[in-house]
Amino acid sequence: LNPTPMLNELESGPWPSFVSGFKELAERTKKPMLRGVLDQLEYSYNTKMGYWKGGLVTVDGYGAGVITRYSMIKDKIPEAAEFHTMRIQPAPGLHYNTAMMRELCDIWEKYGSGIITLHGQTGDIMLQGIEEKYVQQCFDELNEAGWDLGGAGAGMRTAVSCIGPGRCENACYDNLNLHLKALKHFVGVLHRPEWNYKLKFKFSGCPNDCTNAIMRSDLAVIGTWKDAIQIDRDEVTAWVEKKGMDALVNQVINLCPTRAISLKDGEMHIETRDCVRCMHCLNAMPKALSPGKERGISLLMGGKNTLKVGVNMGSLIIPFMKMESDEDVEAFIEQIETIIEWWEDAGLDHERIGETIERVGLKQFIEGAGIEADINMVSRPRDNPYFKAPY
Amino acid sequence: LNPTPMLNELESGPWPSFVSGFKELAERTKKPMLRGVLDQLEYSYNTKMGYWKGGLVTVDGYGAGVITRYSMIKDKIPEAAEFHTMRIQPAPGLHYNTAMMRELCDIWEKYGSGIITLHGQTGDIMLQGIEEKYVQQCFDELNEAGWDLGGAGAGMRTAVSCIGPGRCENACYDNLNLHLKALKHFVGVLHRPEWNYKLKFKFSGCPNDCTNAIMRSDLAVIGTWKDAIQIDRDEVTAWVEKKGMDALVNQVINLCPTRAISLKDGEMHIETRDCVRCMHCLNAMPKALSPGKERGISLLMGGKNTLKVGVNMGSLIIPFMKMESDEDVEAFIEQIETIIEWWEDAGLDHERIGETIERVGLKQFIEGAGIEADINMVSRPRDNPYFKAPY
Amino acid sequence: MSSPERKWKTIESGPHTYEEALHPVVRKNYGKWKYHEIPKPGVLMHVAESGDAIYTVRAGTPRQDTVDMVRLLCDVADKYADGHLRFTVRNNVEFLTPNKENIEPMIQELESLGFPVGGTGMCVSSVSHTQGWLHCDIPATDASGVVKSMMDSLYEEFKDMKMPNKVRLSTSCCSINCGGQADIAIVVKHTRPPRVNHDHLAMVCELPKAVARCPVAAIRPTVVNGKRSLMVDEAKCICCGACFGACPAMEINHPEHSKFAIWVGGKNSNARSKPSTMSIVAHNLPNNPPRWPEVNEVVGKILNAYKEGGRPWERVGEWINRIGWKRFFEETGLTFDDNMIDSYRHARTTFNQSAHVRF
Amino acid sequence: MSSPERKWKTIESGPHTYEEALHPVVRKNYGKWKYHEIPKPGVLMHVAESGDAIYTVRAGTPRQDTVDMVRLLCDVADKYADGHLRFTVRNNVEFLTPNKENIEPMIQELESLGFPVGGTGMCVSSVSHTQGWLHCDIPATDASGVVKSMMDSLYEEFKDMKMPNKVRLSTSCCSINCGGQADIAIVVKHTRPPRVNHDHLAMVCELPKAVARCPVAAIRPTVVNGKRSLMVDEAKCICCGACFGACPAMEINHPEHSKFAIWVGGKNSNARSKPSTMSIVAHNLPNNPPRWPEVNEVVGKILNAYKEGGRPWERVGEWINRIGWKRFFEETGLTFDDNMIDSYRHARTTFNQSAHVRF
Ligand code: SRM
Ligand code: SRM
Ligand code: SRM
Ligand code: SRM
Ligand code: SF4
Ligand code: SF4
Ligand code: SF4
Ligand code: SF4
Ligand code: SF4
Ligand code: SF4
Ligand code: SF4
Ligand code: SF4
Repeated sequence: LNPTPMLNELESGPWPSFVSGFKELAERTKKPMLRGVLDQLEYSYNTKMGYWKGGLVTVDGYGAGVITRYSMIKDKIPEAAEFHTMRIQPAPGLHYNTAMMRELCDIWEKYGSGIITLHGQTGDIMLQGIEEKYVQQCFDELNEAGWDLGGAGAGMRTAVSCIGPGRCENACYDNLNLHLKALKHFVGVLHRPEWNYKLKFKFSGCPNDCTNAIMRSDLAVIGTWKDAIQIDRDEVTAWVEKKGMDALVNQVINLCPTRAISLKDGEMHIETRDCVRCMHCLNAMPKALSPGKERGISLLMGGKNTLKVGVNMGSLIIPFMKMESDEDVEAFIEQIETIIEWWEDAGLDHERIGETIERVGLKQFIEGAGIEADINMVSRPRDNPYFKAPY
Repeated sequence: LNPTPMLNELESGPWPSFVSGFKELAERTKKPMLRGVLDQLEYSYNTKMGYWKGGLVTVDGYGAGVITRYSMIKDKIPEAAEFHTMRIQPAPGLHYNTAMMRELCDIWEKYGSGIITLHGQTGDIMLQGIEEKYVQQCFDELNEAGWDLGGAGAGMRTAVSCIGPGRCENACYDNLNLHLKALKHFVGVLHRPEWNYKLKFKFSGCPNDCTNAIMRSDLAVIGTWKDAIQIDRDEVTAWVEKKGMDALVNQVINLCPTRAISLKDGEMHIETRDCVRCMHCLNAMPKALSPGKERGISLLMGGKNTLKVGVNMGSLIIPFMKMESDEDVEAFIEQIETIIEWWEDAGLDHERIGETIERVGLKQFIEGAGIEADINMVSRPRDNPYFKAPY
Repeated sequence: MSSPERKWKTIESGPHTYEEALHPVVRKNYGKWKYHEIPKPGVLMHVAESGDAIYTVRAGTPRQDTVDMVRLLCDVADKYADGHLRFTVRNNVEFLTPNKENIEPMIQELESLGFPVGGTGMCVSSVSHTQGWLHCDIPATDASGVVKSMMDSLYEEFKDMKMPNKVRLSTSCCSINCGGQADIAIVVKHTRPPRVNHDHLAMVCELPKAVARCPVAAIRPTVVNGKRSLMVDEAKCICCGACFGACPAMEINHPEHSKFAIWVGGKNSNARSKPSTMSIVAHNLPNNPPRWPEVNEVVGKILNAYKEGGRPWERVGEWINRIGWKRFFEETGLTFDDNMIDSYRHARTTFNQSAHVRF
Repeated sequence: MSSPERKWKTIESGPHTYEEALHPVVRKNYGKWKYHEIPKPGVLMHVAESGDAIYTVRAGTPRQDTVDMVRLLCDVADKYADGHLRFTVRNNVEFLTPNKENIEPMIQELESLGFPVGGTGMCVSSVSHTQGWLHCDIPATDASGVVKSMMDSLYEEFKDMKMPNKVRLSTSCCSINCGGQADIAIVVKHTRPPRVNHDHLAMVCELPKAVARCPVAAIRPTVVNGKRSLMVDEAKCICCGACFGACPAMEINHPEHSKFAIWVGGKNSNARSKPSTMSIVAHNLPNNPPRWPEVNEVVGKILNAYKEGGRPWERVGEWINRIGWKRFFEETGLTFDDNMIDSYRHARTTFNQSAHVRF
């Protein structure tokens, strides 16, 4: 290994160091690419500029899933002339058994650098550092082991789910199942992008939104419920006995955003029609309170980050859909198909669906997607008279 | 009088009827114009259309203040062929003595229809119904009696003040005095409009904003204070004794927008640095609480109604200025001059100053007007990185 | 315009001075008030630091007054208020007197003259009033008639103080809305793009001004019968009426297609919540003179629900924010529809960017 | 690209299946969980309706892992977690076990391997991580180095639960912000318009795409040395960097002029307040590898003030909303300046349209 004084600074301190990891891997495997990458990174740290450029590499039949990186300084550092990434879709909920994991590592070490990111922000396992010539073989072996490439480009992207029913008492639908079904359904356009721009799903089991779906997915599928919060009175009493009345008032009642909770004869009372399913009281009293029994999902649309229009949080489009049976799943996928058809027509190149909705109008969008207007879609009715109604 | 069956419907019911008023006046004075106006109004009620068009009438040396109305159906109803309005500036606070008032009525009856609006939304006395040939004479007599025309067109407009120190315990500055001084200062451009568009002042003694300044004036001058709310402890106790602790909690403490009020050992406590001077607690307990002693004004800018950009509420531009001495008044007028100069440069034709600020940018505006940035100007810092700072 | 024999030389005095217009007790205690009470509807008591008290009696007027009416009010002022009177920003008249005994006779006299005493505290006060067919050059309806019809229905609410908080109404005869934001507002809503009257236009229009006035660039120059004129891209036009103010040939008013919309939740005071603009809650109501029963009915529904459900100090908009828009529509019996979803400049900021949902 | 001797026929399977990846106790109680507790930092206990309990031990990773590191984690999983492990959306690794006795030894082993146990409850969890100089084609800084530097400083906060509520951090190596909205975010802020590399552009750029990408129409076609190229209207340009993603010749990255900004108050959960975007509170911080002390210092100031002043359950943005932005700047020692006033599309909606004022 060449000296990397800058990077070495990142080996001190208590947090696990990626630099140490890379170095140890390089020492053991002696892969020149790893040395090259460390050298190029050191060079970036010194010059404060990046030196990768894109290109086009893919596997047979696919149009996306490999992020291509060629070095702009390969004359200086030839070992990392190519440093492509393979995006791999993990299981919903990011669950593994060690057999799967070890197999993945073995294939990856065989063909690639051995650097592995768990996980990319969109949810992919990112296998970072492979040369073009090994991509197909590596993919074939991975695919045979049950793995498939993730998304890139103007198509469906890899999705993320929270752990949901896999461990969480708040899960209002089986998000792992829906994730799997939906992504399998759209697998074609994930591999062969052909839309206006990317489209991301995220599946959160409840409005705590542990996948940050609202902010970073075009289609945020968030569990919710319609009926009253379930209250275990004994556990409420136990909670108050343990934490005190002050805590009940200051940390639960007072923090309900719509003041749906009040004290009636010293008992906590929740006015269901005032509750907006924010989750706070359930979070504060997990043993005593649980979501209602009539569970399902809300669909929020248009989440994305800063580019062009500024950050856009997803907007509530479908307040509620049941998500229990296979038919529910099918109805959901059909609805998404209709939405995408509309977007394919109405959208522009490189326009996220939230941008299209904003440009064209929410009313026009719901008409196009066959969704009924609902007051829950807006925080308030319009404050200007600037519309033409068809009367 | 001709039959007006539609209008007659507006003579029944308990609320005082303008139709009866007009008719009685017409019966007594026999002015044909009144008959004509009733007939034309009846005609409008039948056809559901208006029939006035504008024109240009003014008095010697002025370019505004008379709203000209010619009938579009004068062939049908010749008596109201002309029906101009003279806008007259009342005293700040809309105070009168009966001598002033009677004199005004007498002059008006001599030259005009005798219809008088108290008051127009902008604050004018509107003398409605005069022919062009009497306008100058009528004005001369009114002017001799101490009255002057109000604004119209692209210049300074007539202002409104709440009753302020004339009766109200909440008044934080002498708004009647500032109104008089400011409007006298800008009297030239009120009479001879030459700006991009209209500019309206409104002067409210406190944040209750009884003149609706924030919504309907480009320059909303609203009284406020900097130090702690004055508390008369005995009156607090008396209030609680009379209304009960529930009322204190539910109607005062709980309604403070920033939770600046709490109960400490059963006593009401106001955390001054959390108070945003909303007025609510003072309104609820007028005997016990009063504004602090360090009083002055906030300047909000850009209020206007619906046209083109949609409603725009005024925005806080100058959080605080003292307004006690003549120097304070002068400093204020100077600041307004600077602001107008900026607007004259930066604004477009028919662009209200709030529209200019929005188009050009609040930062650019405050730079131009020599006002320092203050976090109170915004509800939050920007959520996008889209700026170029001069570093 | 000025007649040659003019003798008076104009004094550009601006607003009338106010000193002489103030009641002597006001002058004495100017800026030194301590507190107020509302002893009964229509009556205020303000007490000064000096211990002086001044009583105010407030009464409604039609706003479109006459010299005769004003003289009657002056008579009352002379008799009971030491020759002083004032008007409120909502067109109510006020008489100030230090003499408590004057209150009841004054109330009786005002009422017998037809001026209802009230408009104080938690009442429905007089309506913000505009010009309408009586005087404006661009109205699609009347103002005074709408106001009169509404106040007839709300008479008792004006004279009483049984609302959760003040209720401010306004009305406007075109969507420019000179009447302004209010708790409940009745405003004309155009529903068709303007028809261009090409003959008229040729005579009266400064074309570039009219083009510039359109916020959505829907107006384009064209040539009709060899004359320069304008055309409207009807797909783009948002029926705002801005062009009509610039050019009377952009005829947007229509006896049938100019409708009414009802708006709620406007608030200008800073008390508690920040000031807020109004939201549309009903539209396509007919312009139905002389009594406009359809708009009155909607206003009634809203006021009833608010009176029933509002908590003390909650303005209409604050009540709605607490119970949520969903319940507002349920409790008033009005219907939310997709036209009420904002589509203008800042529409995105009104989207529900959360999973907060009410069922 | 495909080699001719390919034998495997691709199965477009999409996401990997999850059944076999779930711990047996999870499988048994799937969707039937009753409640959870956090017995200590880094440990969760979830109890199912069946009465079964499953314990989770959570540990931090560098995210930019290696096969060796992953194999180590697999060893731990085999030893203590019945051969199962998972990752959180914040790159922490989790081991689930029904055996309470496994917890302490597992913690010890993880810590001794260098993986800090923590990241639960009211802590500072791992940073949302992006690509940076390691892999991305448009970064102005590194990501992994910034994350490592920050987490070194926040190590104790990761392992503890002493914050008012969860604190989510993110970092991004260009202003596109793949890292996302967070309680506190460190994001590159370009400060100069892109320099057009005309030679490069001629070779690589789809010109209309780059032109279309600019949100403020600052890019115009031009001709340079006889070749079609682009030019930037520098007065209009808002340094957003969007064009650079479309065309690598729009060189916006700069070793000195690409700076850092610090953002606060992003929140994605719906708990209590609606989700909210972040606000800028510091900018013009140098891009200073390998340790970025200046950004670390600002983050520290914010966290200290929040830890001190936040009430239970208040996220960073909620804390600020309660105390007000004025006090936020006072208590963190940061300085509000006029660049922080919004000037983008919905700027007006951020103006303080009220007389509510804090002194
Ligand atoms: C790898 C990853 C960051 C990471 O280290 O985790 C990443 C990396 C890039 N992102 Fe991203 N984004 C990644 C998740 C995100 C996310 C978060 C998410 O998906 O949850 C966002 C915010 C949410 C969103 O979709 O807006 C995100 C918003 C963007 C954007 C801005 C899109 C916008 O409309 O605002 C771009 C620019 C673009 O697409 O043109 C972008 C573009 C890119 C590109 C392709 C840069 C470019 O335009 O050439 C980066 C490739 C880097 C590389 O070398 O691999 N990336 N990007 C993430 C994908 C890993 C994965 O597949 O799991
Ligand atoms: C008379 C009056 C209504 C009334 O009956 O009280 C009125 C009447 C007219 N207003 Fe107004 N406005 C009147 C107060 C207002 C107010 C309220 C205020 O000033 O407090 C507003 C809302 C606040 C504001 O300034 O935006 C108002 C907003 C408008 C607008 C919209 C401006 C905008 O930018 O949104 C216009 C249109 C324009 O100026 O082009 C307008 C235009 C008009 C015109 C001149 C119509 C036109 O463009 O030809 C009307 C003349 C009517 C007439 O025949 O006298 N009027 N107008 C009010 C003036 C009386 C007075 O001098 O006291
Ligand atoms: C006389 C008048 C000012 C004037 O110079 O003309 C006035 C006078 C007073 N107002 Fe007002 N307000 C007057 C118009 C307004 C307006 C503007 C309007 O009505 O168009 C507002 C803003 C309305 C809005 O937000 O849209 C207004 C918002 C208030 C408030 C805040 C109410 C709230 O909770 O939002 C108070 C506080 C209160 O009610 O105690 C207030 C309080 C008061 C007090 C109690 C102040 C005082 O201590 O003397 C006065 C007697 C109120 C009463 O009538 O009960 N005044 N007040 C106006 C009477 C109008 C009328 O005839 O009905
Ligand atoms: C494991 C994980 C989901 C996953 O599938 O990976 C998860 C798991 C849980 N989350 Fe979460 N959250 C996870 C990421 C998130 C995220 C997204 C993120 O961190 O980027 C959010 C949204 C953050 C935001 O708003 O920006 C999130 C917002 C919440 C909240 C709401 C917090 C709030 O008050 O705003 C709760 C409620 C609570 O804390 O009791 C919650 C509660 C929980 C509970 C208690 C749910 C349960 O009953 O099991 C889980 C343990 C929490 C803990 O660690 O203390 N989880 N949670 C994620 C762990 C991330 C990590 O390693 O640090
Ligand atoms: S989003 Fe809800 S269901 Fe999913 S892990 Fe978080 S709290 Fe549990
Ligand atoms: S879930 Fe949220 S809105 Fe509903 S009662 Fe609980 S705290 Fe209130
Ligand atoms: S604005 Fe304030 S000072 Fe003026 S009358 Fe209203 S309450 Fe009194
Ligand atoms: S004036 Fe308003 S913000 Fe200040 S303490 Fe009173 S209620 Fe609270
Ligand atoms: S609201 Fe419209 S029609 Fe009515 S007075 Fe104002 S400008 Fe004229
Ligand atoms: S009505 Fe408004 S939108 Fe339509 S053409 Fe006229 S100005 Fe343009
Ligand atoms: S934030 Fe920018 S530089 Fe960093 S990975 Fe995302 S696109 Fe690349
Ligand atoms: S940096 Fe942004 S604003 Fe500047 S030219 Fe490029 S795309 Fe346009």
